[in-house]
Amino acid sequence: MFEQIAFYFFSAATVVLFLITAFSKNVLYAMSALAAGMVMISGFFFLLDADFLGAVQLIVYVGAVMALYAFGMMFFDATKDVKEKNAPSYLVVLLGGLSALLLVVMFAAPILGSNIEASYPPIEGISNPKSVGLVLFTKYLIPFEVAALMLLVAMIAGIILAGKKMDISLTDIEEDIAISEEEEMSLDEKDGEK
Amino acid sequence: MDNILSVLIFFPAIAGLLGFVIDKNSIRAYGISVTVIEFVLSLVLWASFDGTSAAMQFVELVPIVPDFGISYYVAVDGISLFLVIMTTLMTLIGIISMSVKSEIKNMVITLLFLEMTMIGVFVTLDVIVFYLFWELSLVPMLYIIGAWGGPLRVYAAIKFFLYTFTGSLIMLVGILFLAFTYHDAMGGYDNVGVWSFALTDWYQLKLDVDVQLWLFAAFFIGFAIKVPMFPFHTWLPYAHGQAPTIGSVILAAVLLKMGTYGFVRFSLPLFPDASVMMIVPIAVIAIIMIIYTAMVAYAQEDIKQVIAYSSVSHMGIIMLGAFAMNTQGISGSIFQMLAHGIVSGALFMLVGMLYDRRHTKLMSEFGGLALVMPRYAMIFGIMLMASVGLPLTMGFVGEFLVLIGFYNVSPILTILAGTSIIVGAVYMLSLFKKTFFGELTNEKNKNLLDLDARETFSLVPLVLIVIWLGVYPTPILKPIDVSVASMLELMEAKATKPKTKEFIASMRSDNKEEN
Amino acid sequence: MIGLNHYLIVSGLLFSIGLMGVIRRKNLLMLFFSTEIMLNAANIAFAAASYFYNDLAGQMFAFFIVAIAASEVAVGLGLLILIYKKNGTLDLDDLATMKG
Amino acid sequence: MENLVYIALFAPFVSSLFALMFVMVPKQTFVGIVASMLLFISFLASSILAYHIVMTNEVIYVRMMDWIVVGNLSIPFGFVADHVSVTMMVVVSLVSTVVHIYSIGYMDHDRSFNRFFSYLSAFVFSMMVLVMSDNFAGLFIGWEGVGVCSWLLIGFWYHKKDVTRDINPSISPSWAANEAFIMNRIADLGMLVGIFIIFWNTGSLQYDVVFPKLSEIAVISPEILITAAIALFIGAMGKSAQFPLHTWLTDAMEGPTPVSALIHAATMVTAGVFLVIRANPLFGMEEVAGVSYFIASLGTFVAFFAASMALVNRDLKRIIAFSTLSQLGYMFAAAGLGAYWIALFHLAAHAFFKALLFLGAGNVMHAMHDELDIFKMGGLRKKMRWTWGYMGLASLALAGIWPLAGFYSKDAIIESAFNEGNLILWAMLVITAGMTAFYSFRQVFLTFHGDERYKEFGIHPHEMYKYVLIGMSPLAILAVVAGWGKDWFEGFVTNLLPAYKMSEHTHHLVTTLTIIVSVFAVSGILIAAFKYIRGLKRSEKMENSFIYRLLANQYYIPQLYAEMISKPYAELSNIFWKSIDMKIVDATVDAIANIVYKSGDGSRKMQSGNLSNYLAWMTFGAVALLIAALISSVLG
Amino acid sequence: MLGQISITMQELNLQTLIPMLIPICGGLLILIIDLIKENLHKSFYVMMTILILFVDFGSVLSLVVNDRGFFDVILVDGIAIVTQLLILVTSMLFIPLALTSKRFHEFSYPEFFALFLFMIAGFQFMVTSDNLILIFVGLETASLSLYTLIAMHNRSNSYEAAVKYFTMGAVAAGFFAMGSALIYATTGSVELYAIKDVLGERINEPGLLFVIIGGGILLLVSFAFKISLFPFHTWVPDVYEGASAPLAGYMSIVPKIATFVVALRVFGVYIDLGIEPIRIIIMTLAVLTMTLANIMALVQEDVKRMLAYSSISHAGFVMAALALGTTKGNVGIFVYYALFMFTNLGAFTMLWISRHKKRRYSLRFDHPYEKFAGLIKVIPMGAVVMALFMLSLAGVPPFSVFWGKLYVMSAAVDAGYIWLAIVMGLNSAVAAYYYLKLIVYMFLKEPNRDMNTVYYNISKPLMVIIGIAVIVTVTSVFFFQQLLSYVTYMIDYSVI
Repeated sequence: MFEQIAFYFFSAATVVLFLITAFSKNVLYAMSALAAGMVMISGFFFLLDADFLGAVQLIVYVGAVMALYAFGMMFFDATKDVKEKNAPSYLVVLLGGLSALLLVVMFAAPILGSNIEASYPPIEGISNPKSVGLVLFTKYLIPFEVAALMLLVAMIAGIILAGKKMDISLTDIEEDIAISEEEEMSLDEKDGEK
Repeated sequence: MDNILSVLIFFPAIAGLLGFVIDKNSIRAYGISVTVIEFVLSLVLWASFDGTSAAMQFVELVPIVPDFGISYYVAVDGISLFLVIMTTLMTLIGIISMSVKSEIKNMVITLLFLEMTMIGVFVTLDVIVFYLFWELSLVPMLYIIGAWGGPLRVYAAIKFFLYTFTGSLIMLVGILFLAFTYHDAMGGYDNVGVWSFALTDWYQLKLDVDVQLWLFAAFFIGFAIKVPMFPFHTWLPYAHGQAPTIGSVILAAVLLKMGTYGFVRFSLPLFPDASVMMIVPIAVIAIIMIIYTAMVAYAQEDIKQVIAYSSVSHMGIIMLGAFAMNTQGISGSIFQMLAHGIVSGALFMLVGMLYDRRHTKLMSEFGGLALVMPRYAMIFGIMLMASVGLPLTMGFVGEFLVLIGFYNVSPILTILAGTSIIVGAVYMLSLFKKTFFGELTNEKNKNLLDLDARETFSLVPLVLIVIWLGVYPTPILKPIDVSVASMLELMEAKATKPKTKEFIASMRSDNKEEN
Repeated sequence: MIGLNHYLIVSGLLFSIGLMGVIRRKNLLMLFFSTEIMLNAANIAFAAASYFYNDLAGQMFAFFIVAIAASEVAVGLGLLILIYKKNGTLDLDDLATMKG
Repeated sequence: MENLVYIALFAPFVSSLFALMFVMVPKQTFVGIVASMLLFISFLASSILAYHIVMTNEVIYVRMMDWIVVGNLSIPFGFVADHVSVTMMVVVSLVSTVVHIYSIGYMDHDRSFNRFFSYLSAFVFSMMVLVMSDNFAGLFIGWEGVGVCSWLLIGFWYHKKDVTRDINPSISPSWAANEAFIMNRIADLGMLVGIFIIFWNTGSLQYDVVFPKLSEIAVISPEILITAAIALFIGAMGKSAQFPLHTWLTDAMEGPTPVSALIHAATMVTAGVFLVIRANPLFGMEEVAGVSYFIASLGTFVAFFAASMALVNRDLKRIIAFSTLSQLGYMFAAAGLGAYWIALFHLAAHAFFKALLFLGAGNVMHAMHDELDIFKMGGLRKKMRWTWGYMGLASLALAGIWPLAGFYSKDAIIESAFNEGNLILWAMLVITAGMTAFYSFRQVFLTFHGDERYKEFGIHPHEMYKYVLIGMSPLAILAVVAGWGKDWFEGFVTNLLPAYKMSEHTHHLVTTLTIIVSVFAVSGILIAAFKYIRGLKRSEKMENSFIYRLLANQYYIPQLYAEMISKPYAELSNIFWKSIDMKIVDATVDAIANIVYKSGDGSRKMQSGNLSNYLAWMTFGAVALLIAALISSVLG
Repeated sequence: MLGQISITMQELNLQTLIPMLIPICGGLLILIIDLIKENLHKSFYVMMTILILFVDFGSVLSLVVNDRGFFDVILVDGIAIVTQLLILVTSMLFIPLALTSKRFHEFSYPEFFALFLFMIAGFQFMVTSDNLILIFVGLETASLSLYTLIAMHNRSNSYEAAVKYFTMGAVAAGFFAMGSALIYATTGSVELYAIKDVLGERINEPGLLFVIIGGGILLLVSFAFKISLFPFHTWVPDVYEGASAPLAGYMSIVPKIATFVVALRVFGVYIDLGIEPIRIIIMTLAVLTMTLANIMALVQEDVKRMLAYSSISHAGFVMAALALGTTKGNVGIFVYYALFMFTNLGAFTMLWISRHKKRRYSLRFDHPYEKFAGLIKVIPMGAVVMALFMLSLAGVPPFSVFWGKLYVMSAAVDAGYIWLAIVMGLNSAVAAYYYLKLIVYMFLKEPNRDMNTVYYNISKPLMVIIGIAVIVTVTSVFFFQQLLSYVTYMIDYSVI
């Protein structure tokens, strides 16, 4: 019973909040709704016995991602209403509605397999974070490390892209002064040939 | 000696590469020397060719992609031998007579590459390598038309390239399907069976009639555009109209022959049933080509366009002969390929020489040229007579054999096709009259120079050949005859429908009567 | 009883909402919000399936999706800053110099 | 003997090549002399051969080499000297020699003197090939060869420009040359078809193989023979200018007069008759009697038809051309009736007197500075006695006056028509004989007698060179005596050709018939004399009458051809080019290319540059794919 | 309670990881060197990168075929090896292009080379796994690096390009996640070999077909985006235009071939199970892609955009081979790309050589056709080389792409899809037009400038790269057999 109430509550809340995110004119509202929606989603995770995932969701999204977005927003001075020439609404409704319809039709199918053996069942009597850790650091160690690499890449990317060095573009400036020695020599050679 | 064909193919290409380092002023001499050597080599080939044997000779077989059955497989028989010689000859003559002034180095090198591809097409028995040369020949031609052509040259060049390219891609699908069929027939599916693109292997393949018809259609599109057959011919007037003289000469003399050669080499022996079933449609198209394009030629105002359309008309005769299914017709068709190659080549050269002098090709600009350019007029006249098929010129032998061959298939169609000798005379004589006869009215023509030594030197050999082979075609007809007879035998053996067998046999039995 | 389908349908709806946002938004920042929604929708599906199959692989996937989302935000924001510095706006309509 | 065959054949060829060497240089009289001598050598060789055959009755076969050998088709360069061909050889080489000699004088002032001899000798060579070949293909070589030489020679004065038909009915030499060539080609197609039929049914083209096999084929399928005969005769119609392919012959008079004499009177135009005679085993068969009858009828018709046009013509050469046409009709009538030897006899006799007539006309032209209108002549007898004599003699021969050549040969034809019991043909031929006499002498009288009308045009006529006149004498002699050897000739050629004997009935009436014909002929001459001997009296009324104008305009046939064939052909060609080739065939190709290109222009709009659009496309794609998945999963 | 987990090193088979570890370590090494000593010349980093890639190449070659490692996450089958080799060769050809005579922004960062190596590692992970998680993470690693590399070119076009690519990539990632979720929900597994087994059992359950196909479709959307199939291709021309020319050439090969491998693994499952709709849908997309991209390429005014469309079209070509589901088709994919790689990279390098800092011939484009007018008269060799590339791309024999086309078309014919082969043929014919257009400009138009404007950006390394590309393009006929037999051998040893 509790499960049902919680499910419907979280469903309604996420749908409404994300609708606000998608349709609000105010960036602040949109972002707040997004953050709130993320929290609600973590509710699903707790409901589904994925405690670790729920915690990660809260930390990463509400903590990190939202903080990043908030920074960005301040940078872009986007607290006021955004004037958007939004895409025509019929298109949105048509494509969005159709996709919703199709996905719902698809998901309404008897998807749950009856005799599917779990390849990595949680071990009885062990808390969720622990069993997650167990799988994560054995089977999924490689993806985990790759994810670390990915984050490193993202970090480097963020640093480079937002860095000062990007302000002056070496691509765009002509560089008659800045010819390297080697090239100077090759130029001399050419002159000599002439 | 065994590798003479490879030498023939690659000698011009290597010479072309080396040509890049040769000085601009020496390049023509270089080009002439190379083509002379090439021509002599082709004569050596002829000399060592056994004309009494129908077998493929000078065979070279080097697998290139054994997993996929592609190999470098070259050989000549009576059908291809003379096309090779004609190619080397016309390239040589073309280079001698060439009047291009700008970028002559590029021109010579391009021509040498073109020569390689043309010879490659005629001597290759591996279908993929054949296709390779076939497509590759478009590129130098594209450049020749596009770089040295008239005002519409780019349009003409692209039209030429795209049109033929499209057709041959459809042919490629046919080739692949045929290879697949062979693979299937040779043992099962997927990596079990043997792949082969060797024509001689394919000759052994018996195909269902339906399959034959489809494949025939695929090959037909590729070849028909090249020939060019009505209604795929409209690229030709543009290409000829815009191309420089040397381009037109090679195009008319050799490139068009690739299409008809393809029909004889591929369509007939590979798809005997389909070929026999298609005799009437093809003949009807051929007759349309003969009459319709002859009439279109008559309506032209530009000398070169007349000859361009006349090419289409003559190709109609060649097509008709190829589908006569007897030695007379097919041998005649091959002989006519040679004849048309030399005659139309010479005619294009002649027009080019006029164009060099006056920078116009419009008939209305001329008239009475025979007065100021008698030698020119005489050679033009001889070539014209060869073109309209006067006995004792090369043109007659082919045309006569084609018609006599096809008569056994259908008298009515032959009579219709025979109007070629009338309509051909109409446009050619009218061209001759408008250009050479009448009063010399145009002031600009009064001081035209007659042929100079170089021009004469390039034309006289052609005149001699036209007459020599008109009087004594046996040295050429004999090997052709032998090869064609064996090809017909193969077709009869291969045909799946009894009706086809009967038909080919009936065509052939007429031949046997006296032999 | 709430079954897998319930969760999946919610997930599907959220995904569609994200998709609508993606189509609709012209402001890049807000567009990025919508892509986050789409990723999160998938997370719900993974978590639900994981729960009903009693299998941890789904949670793993969701976990990695979270990581991916976070990385994307970092790179995305970097790009936004570049654009903003250059154009002074985040409107997509002003970001259409290359076309045709 | 074989060498003689080669000499007879190749002497003209050598002559042609010899003259060709000098084609680029100004006139060299010795070219003409050498050519004439070579021709004379050919004549001598022919004569010796003829003598040999007369003496030994032995046919000489010569096989020089193979020409075309493909499959079972084997065509050699083979030549035969038999009774028929040797007759032709003698006639051809003799007339040629005379014409060559004549041309030295006639072409005296022409700057293309050397070229002329080259062409003329080439013609003789072709003609020799034609008559000497031992197979149909060889005959066709000659057949086309003479066609080309005729084209070259008609158009010899190619530099004259085109004028309208009112000024010159032939428009221009080059026009006339093309007309002749093309018309001949139409007929040649028929000839080719005939050759094809013969080949595929007998397996050979050699006369001596083909003819014996004909009877076998007749058993199986007579239609084949009929078709072959028709096809061959179509070929003959072209060369011999039979209706409806006759218009080129009169236009061919644009060529130099020696050409008209040699080609368009004595030799080439008779090739058609020769073909029918050669192929007599075919034409003489029971099964193809219908065709032969048609030939006879057509011949008779043409004889009359051409004669009628000659009645009113004012052009010296055209009158003779029409008369040639008419006489060819006679020959065909004879051949069609089965009297092949008579046809051949008339052919030979006609060659002599007609060539003489033309050469005489050439003298007149030479004297009159190329003026041809007989209305502008008159009284030339005083200035040109020799020519008058020659032409008068030839005209008498033509008119069939005893004892000249024409009397014997023509009379025999008319008799054979009677003999076949076909009185209509007979009557027409008799009437035509009268008409022939009339127009021949109308011409003679208008040219040589009466008032000297030329004076008002400021022309000072003079007689031809002596050597030319002497050179013409053999023809004159033959025009007189050729008929006397009729019986001997019959005996000679019927060794090869089927004998034609008159029935008893005809035999009885032969004297009567001869008298009837002669009466017609003489009265024709008398009427002409009555009307014209004192001078030209023109009658406006008559000249404006419908019949006169119809005849003067050649029954409007050239105009008809121009309107019904040439113009529509040209217009149709233009339509084919501009409307079909350019606007339909080519435009379709370009349209396909354009559609592809345009659709590229259209579809690049999806590439708006706006990311929002791209995302919409992406969503659209996803939705569309999902719909496709839904549909396919419902279906499948 | 949890017992001891004992895992032997043998079991882990760490060898399989080495090819990925090498570029990662190399990237880190570069970062460290940068920390220690700044302002090293880019040539140093270029050579370092090449060396690292070379070592990597060797390590890939020493892999055992059909090996699994690390809890079966890593899958080293023939496909993985072939693809890694292709990726590494392309990368080695790409990286010297940084040594231009003019300075460009991205190459001034040592991080550029680090990111580049990380990207390669990401791609390698993508192709050496049949675990959807690792595929996804590898894909994102590579993609994020790539976005950055594009943006680092540092001009407004490249930002625009990066943003477009990034945004659409993010949406595509959403589709990938959702598709994987769907498949996971259906099968309870994220590993393809297991997925295949379960799907095989469940395929006939009522009402489930749409879900199974639908999951595939959602994945297809994300692959289609990467491979640039219609209508998910829209980013390609813009991104290629915005990116530097060599990177555009690189993008037309490496990300695509990596994604092809993933698609091959995923749809191999579907096609093996006989789910025909997926095959039809892929084929339709492939046909639409090659056709529409072709006709859009016809009307381009810029050579680079034209090449972008052309590479879309080529991708459609290869996708069609994938849909065939036969060994020959699969071999065709790799053979095609192996041959296409050199030519296409060569063509883009030619653009790179002629790249100016300022647009001289058009306000809008860097490489308008006019720029190449009359090249034959200015630099004949340059024109001939470019023409060779164009002819090769057009499929004119005997140049490299022809053999790929031939093989793919043959595969289509063998599989009974003759119509497909004809469509391919016709498309090649249409494509010939726009390749010819450039040839026409180079050879048949009058030149309008001096030599420097074309050889602006040349350097010896670039010429070497061009030389290699030309040699491979021209001599492909001689090694086609080796390539074919190697690839066939490898594919035969693969799972699908």
